[in-house]
Amino acid sequence: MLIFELSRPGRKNLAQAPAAKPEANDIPAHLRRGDKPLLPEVSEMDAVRHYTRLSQKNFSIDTHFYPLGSCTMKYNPRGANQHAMLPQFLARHPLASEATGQGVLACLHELQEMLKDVTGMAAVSLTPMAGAQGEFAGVAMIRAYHVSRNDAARTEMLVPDAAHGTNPASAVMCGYTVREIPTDRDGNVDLEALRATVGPNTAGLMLTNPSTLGVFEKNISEMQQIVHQAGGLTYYDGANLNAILGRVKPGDMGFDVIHVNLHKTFSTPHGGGGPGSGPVGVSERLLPFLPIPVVAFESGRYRLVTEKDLPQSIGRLSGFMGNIGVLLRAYSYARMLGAEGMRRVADFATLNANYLMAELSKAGFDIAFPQRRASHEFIVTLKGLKEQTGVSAMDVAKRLLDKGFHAPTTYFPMLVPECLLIEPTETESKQTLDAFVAALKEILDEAHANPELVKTAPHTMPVRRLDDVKAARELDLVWKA
Amino acid sequence: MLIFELSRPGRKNLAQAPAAKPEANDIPAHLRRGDKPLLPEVSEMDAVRHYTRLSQKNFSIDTHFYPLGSCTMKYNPRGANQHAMLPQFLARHPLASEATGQGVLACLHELQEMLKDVTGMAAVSLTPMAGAQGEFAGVAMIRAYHVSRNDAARTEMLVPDAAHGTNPASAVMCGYTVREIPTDRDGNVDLEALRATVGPNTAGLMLTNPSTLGVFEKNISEMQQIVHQAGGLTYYDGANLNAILGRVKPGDMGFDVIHVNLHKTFSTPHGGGGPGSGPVGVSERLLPFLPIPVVAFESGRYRLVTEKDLPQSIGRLSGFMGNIGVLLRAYSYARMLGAEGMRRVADFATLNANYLMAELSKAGFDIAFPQRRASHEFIVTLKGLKEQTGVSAMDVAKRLLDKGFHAPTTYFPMLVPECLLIEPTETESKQTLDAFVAALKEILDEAHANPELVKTAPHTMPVRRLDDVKAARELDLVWKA
Amino acid sequence: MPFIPHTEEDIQSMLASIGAASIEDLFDEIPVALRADRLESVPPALNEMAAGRLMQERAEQDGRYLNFIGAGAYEHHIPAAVWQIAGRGEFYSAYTPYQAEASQGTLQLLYEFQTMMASLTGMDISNASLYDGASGLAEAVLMAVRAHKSARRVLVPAAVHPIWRQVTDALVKNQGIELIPVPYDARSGSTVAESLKSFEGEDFAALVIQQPNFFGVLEEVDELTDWAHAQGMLVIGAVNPISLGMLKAPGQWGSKGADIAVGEGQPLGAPLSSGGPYFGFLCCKQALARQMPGRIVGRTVDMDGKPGFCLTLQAREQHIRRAKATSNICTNQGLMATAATVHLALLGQEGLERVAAACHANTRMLAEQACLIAGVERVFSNLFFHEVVITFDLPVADVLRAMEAQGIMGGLDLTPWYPELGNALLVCATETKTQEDIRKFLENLERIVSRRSSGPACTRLKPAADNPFYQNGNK
Amino acid sequence: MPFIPHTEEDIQSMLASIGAASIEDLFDEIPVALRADRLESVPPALNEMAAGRLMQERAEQDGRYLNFIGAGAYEHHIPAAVWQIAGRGEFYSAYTPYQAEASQGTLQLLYEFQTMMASLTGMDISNASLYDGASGLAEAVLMAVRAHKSARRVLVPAAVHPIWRQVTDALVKNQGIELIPVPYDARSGSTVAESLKSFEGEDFAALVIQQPNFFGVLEEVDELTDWAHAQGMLVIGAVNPISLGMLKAPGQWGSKGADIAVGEGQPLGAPLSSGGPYFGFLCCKQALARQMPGRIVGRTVDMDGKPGFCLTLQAREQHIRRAKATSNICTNQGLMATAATVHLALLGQEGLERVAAACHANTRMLAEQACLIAGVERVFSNLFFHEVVITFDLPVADVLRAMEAQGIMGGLDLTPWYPELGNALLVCATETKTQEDIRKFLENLERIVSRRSSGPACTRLKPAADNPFYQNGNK
Repeated sequence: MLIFELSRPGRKNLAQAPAAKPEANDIPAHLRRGDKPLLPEVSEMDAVRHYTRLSQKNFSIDTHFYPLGSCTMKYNPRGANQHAMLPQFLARHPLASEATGQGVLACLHELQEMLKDVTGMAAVSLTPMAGAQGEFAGVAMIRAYHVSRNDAARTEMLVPDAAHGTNPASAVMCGYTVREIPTDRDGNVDLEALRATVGPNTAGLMLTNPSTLGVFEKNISEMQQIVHQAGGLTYYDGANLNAILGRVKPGDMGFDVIHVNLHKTFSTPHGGGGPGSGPVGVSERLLPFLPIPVVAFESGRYRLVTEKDLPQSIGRLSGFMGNIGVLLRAYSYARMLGAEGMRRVADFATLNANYLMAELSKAGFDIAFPQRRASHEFIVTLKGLKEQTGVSAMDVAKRLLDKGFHAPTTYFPMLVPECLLIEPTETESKQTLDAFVAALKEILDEAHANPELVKTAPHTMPVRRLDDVKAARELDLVWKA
Repeated sequence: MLIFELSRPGRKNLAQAPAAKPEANDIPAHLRRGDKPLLPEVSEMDAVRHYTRLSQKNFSIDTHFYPLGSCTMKYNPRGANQHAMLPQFLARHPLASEATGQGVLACLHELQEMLKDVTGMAAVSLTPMAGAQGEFAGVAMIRAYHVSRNDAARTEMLVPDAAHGTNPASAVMCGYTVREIPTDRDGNVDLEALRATVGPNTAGLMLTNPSTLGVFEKNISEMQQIVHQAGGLTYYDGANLNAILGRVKPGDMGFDVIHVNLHKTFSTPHGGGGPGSGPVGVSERLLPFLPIPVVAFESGRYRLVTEKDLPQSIGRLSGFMGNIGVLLRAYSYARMLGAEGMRRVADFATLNANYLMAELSKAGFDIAFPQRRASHEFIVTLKGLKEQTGVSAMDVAKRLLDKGFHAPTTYFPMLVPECLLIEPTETESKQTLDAFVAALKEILDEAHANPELVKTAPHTMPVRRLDDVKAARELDLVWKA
Repeated sequence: MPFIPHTEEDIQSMLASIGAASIEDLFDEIPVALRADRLESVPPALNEMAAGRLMQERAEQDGRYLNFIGAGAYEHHIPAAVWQIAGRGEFYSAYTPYQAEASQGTLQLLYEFQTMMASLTGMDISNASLYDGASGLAEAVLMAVRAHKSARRVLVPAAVHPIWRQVTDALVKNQGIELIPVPYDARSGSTVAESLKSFEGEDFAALVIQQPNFFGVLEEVDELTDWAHAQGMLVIGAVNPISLGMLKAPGQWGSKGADIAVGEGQPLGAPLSSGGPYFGFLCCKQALARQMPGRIVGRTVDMDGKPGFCLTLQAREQHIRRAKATSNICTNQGLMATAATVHLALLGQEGLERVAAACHANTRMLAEQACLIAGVERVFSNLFFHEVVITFDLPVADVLRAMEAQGIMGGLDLTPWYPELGNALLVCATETKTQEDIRKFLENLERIVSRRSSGPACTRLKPAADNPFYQNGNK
Repeated sequence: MPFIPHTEEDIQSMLASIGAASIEDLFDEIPVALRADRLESVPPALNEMAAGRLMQERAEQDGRYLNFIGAGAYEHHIPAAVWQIAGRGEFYSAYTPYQAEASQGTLQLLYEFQTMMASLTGMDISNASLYDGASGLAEAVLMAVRAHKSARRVLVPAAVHPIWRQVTDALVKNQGIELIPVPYDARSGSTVAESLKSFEGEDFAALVIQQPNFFGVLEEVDELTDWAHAQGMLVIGAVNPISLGMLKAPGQWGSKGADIAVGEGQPLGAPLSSGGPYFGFLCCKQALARQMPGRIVGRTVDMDGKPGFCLTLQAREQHIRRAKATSNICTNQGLMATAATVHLALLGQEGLERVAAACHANTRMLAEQACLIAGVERVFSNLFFHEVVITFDLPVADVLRAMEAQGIMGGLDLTPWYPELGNALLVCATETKTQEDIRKFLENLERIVSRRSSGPACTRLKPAADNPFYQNGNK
């Protein structure tokens, strides 16, 4: 039932409304609203009951193992949530004076410093509101750099074919033409192809590492050298930073710019699809182009660096300073981890992924790159199963829901047919991983014994499999009474 | 799965532990713990996941219509919860100076004043921690009153047979012998029987009004006069105050003492069985015996009235001052209702009960007292259904769970066979009541068409019907590895 | 180990299964030269208690002020239920609802969100939220340029929020899109038809209309919309959702209505929180559906024909369409949209109307009373809604500093943004302000202005004793 | 109407169904003379926003202090997850789990609670909580009297929490039960065997032993327990659950163990909150199961043999047994028990041990350092745990007032409760106190004592510069 179906004309929830409705007799009729908006007229209890019950229809980290590859669905500490929601933090207006924001700015500045350290970069701006905006900022800085040197010929951005879709999309947002670089058999970027593509038109290379294939790029140093030698800059997509946190610093590899997804590696909540946060770190040469504002610490005071200080900045990306509440959660999480805890993140994310890969391999699943170490994630391909039984990766994913597990990422990266990209994260226990292997094994057996059961899964969710073709063809995006 | 089954030796959740375990070398071995307590060794995430999932196995007001008679399961405003959990309120030590508690004491004092008004009594003490403790306090004051007058012969407490079980139990806790008074056909206390029982041994009468039969005692004034004339005092059980809030003041009827269940009428959360709060109000003659502490307002300051001020007090009932957090929620709720809102509580609780009674009667259910108005609740008897189909009140209750409704109170009051005591409360909408009637009607049809279906209900809960005889016979109260 | 459940025994048996001797071995594909030594700027771990104490101290350092700043972020009452629900683990810790069957909670809620936002703005459809209002305007501009096909220039009045204009420029300029400013009328503060005349006949993709504009001034939206449509441009309406409880919805502007409505969703349940997270909303006419960026939820049916919800039109999105996507946007602001949906459900029609009316009445009262202070005047003559610009004969920064010392955030100093206005202060009193709060603001303003003004000694035109405003109790 | 959903149309159609002309008619069975006019002390309604602002102002008025008071209620770190979970509607707004099948969440949780509490106290079984520790002691006394059958007197040392003794007396005296005090040893502060000698041979139902006692002093629990058992009494152990991370559990006291363990559960997840809600716990040996008051959850099976949980032994309870019930108790403190269960699951064995050790170390450090201040001494010679009594040559109330002015709640003044101790202050530093906090306490104490002391001018025996405590960083 929709909230609108609970609504009744004339029902009022007056505990949530101002006591009176003063006349606005100064505003002429032609500027005033004529109709009533379709907002539900329900009691407070009915709203609370409706949304509480809706919430129970979700899988989430707090209720289920959620091994969605490339998403780093680790535990979001409740303490970080509480700390970021302290009343004074919530009440502060973004345009209030800096003098009254020294507490929050201190947190942000320290977060900048910590991110500089883990990324190995010279400076960090926290302002991008999500990974994709971080990518945009990174590419825009690359562009601004070339423009500042009057190097107008560089119109191409190189992007490996295994990259997240955001990479080429962000490059296009910055006015670049995208050149795809293929992947070799071992799951690395094809170095020869890269050499063949790079040239005087190359603005830069966007590289995800560990790659979306779940492996560490073996030739990463060579790659960035090839691009740098051609006059391009190198972009490090830090979406998979969880795999190497504290163990490898992208700045040490010579990259010019990186973005970090705080909602992945720094465990801020995904919230059903956001808010995220995608700070960018840069090498010295890109520093003048950082998006603003940035927090500076001078003479014992924190202040915001703006266009006055950074006249070459690519500018502002948000109304104020990005998703501060997310940054505060990441800060709290970073402080609770500490330096040792950060290294352990990479250690145990990697241990869990490699263990799960080993166990699934033993259980009869085909690993896409069995000759490689898993990073924090790895790929299973169900091509063989599909051929034998007709059961697809999507079917297996849906059947997992019945077994009480969220599905891994399906059909991404597109390079591997019938694939499941599995990322367990460091916060899951061996027991949970073992239970997950057992469930997948059961499904494997079901696929052979009773493929229909798997193909028609899920069977225990609030709805059965949904018709998404119909959804796209016969668009129904808003409810009509 | 139990939390202990998730536990593994050596697993630590160090974000929640002090950084070190200092040696306590001053404490000798014979006073120290030798064994390890059986506490789970789980990660923070596993604990959060376990208890989040457990929570989803509960029905609650926030998820379901919960018409449990005599329990007043109305909406617990989330605002009241937030207000009571303001950090300063939570952080204050109960033995901190009164000077640093003027804010909280102001709330409590105003709550006392509001309760005096709605009960019509001369003074109120907020200290009892639940309804039963309020009853104890009331009866103890009656006893202290007689003792103070050297009236030692009064050893009997009169309690109608329809009373809550707490009434006789509380009387016994105060050293009284209980004399039961029967109920007449109309659901009123039998006045003749009362006259016949009352006498020089009578310490008092404990009366619930509206009674547990869901009706207003017609002869309430006469009853208290009869008892008063015999030298006894009269106790008003305010558990059902929701039915008359702002419409009738027990003090106006001449009662000497009343307790109020804030977790019912003032909508503080039931919390799966508490905490409650059971303030007592008294007439002038019982004032010297009030349980302490009480909040006084003198010369612009709030202070706690203690044994020094009230040397005849029945004493302290809790370690400090009762369930302050519950009192703050009740205070916030009372302020959000205001005087008009309080009257509306009684109006709409009564409207809902009478409407539901009328609709169920039309749907073919037997109403226990069809000739009477319902108060805020009423009784359906399924004696006829049981005789015709073998389906009992318990079966119908369990089947309601399958239909998405919590069951009404069953088999209470014991005077009515196969009864359901139904209390919808004022916060439910007509739509919800209509859906509930439809569900009960469906069950009625099922009882005739397929009685087995109803007798073996529930079918959709996390467990099927539980064996409570086995539970009591083969006690399993703690888990053993 | 905080947040890591592994026991020593687990580690050993896991390594054995992998066939590795140590965790270190698992990193053996990483070139040795690249391995990092240590983290130098990351302090040792704090437990939750110590981290909490630290954050508490930071928060207390910042304190709480009586706030009269608006300028794109507004202090409103947020019902307690909003975050008690949005903070539930099932909403808070879920991902984007890729597995629709296991995400019906979030999906249905977002469908309800889309319905509410489309209806509020008077448009046909809505997406499931963007990052914020400023970047949302950029997405609207990109969308208009895609839809318009020929033009790559967009008219943006100077009275549109200056930061929004900066953000939009930063996000669209790399695609060769130009924002052309339209001056505001110095007397009225609005964007008048005469200023637009000079653009007639040129090729523009769209006209942006912010209502009320950054100054709180009401634009003649019907006239502007019809003008733009007559010129073959699309109309992008940038609106404050609270204002839509009282003001005409963009879908009703002019004879055809705006084509795209965009705005900052913060006033619907998001705390001020120093600037985020907020969310942007974006609604449009049906014809533009496939040009919309961001997540969109659709209603469909399952195998049994039972209604259900799923993400739809994913073919527009970057994870499918890569370089050809409508936007690079991936993450939306799901949790904020969740809060907004619960917020709007709790307010309802009546609640929203009353909030809008109360905000306006408060700001109006503040403006009227402030103008009774000698030396204080309104800057613009036009009608305003919910926010107003006042001026006085003193540097605004000095006035604000003096107010701050009294616990008041007095408004936004417009000097850096609109130096031509002189000492201009943008001020706003939402429904959260009591009469007592407004009185406190006014008393401080009067005290400060009278003490420092270089003009004649301040005399309140209506002295407090005669002014009924000063006699009413707290409302 | 706040919290009432009825529309005018609903009301009319409902009245029509009932056959009443108005809501007023539904009250026609109430004698007219009894109907109330109006509520005079209830002010008009505030909306949530206004009520919230009012409560916020009240809370801020009370402020926050650095707290060193214990005395039965202790400030501990409560993990954020505890109340984020306990505050979930499914726990928060559920009733007592009468319909077991629809309440497995609460029931299983309470079964886990019982298991944890029984194990912590070393007893066989536990109930599902009582109101608080003080009233819990009364229930334990009643239980012991029921179990003992002949005696109606109970020995209660004077070193047991004085308020607990008052509460117990108030709750049991009407049943003719007498509490007989046992003096404490003035030097050691403990209840010594010699004091008990005089009671030998008399008929007592039980001996209450609080460990540590109200002064923080450790009792010789083995000796006391064996003595009581030898006299045919039951032993009631009153314990602080945090202490059981380090101290011997009542079930292990002496050769047979205590018979009943009772205590204040507040340290397990309940905020101080001016005194409540807290919860009492009550555990006992198996043999006393049917004498236990309060709710008890048992594990059983359903129709299919699947394990499940339900309330059990309800035949003891008032709603079945009425006048013959073991207690009138009905409501327990379910939500607080919920919080405690989550709290203990998050702490685990290791966490609880560390908290106990840290509390003790902090209080020990405070006591040792305080005694280096001239004029400050410990009152008792015996070992203490987690709380300590100190004395000085100044009225305690004056010292506390001076500390309060510096933002410190310095401890509990024992003068009203134990005047024989002179200027005695009961003080406690839990794991929440940093070295910096303790230093702040000590510096203030030194300043106050040295300024006001009538003795010789205060000289710190070890001046700050030489004292390593003053050189360590914040721990």
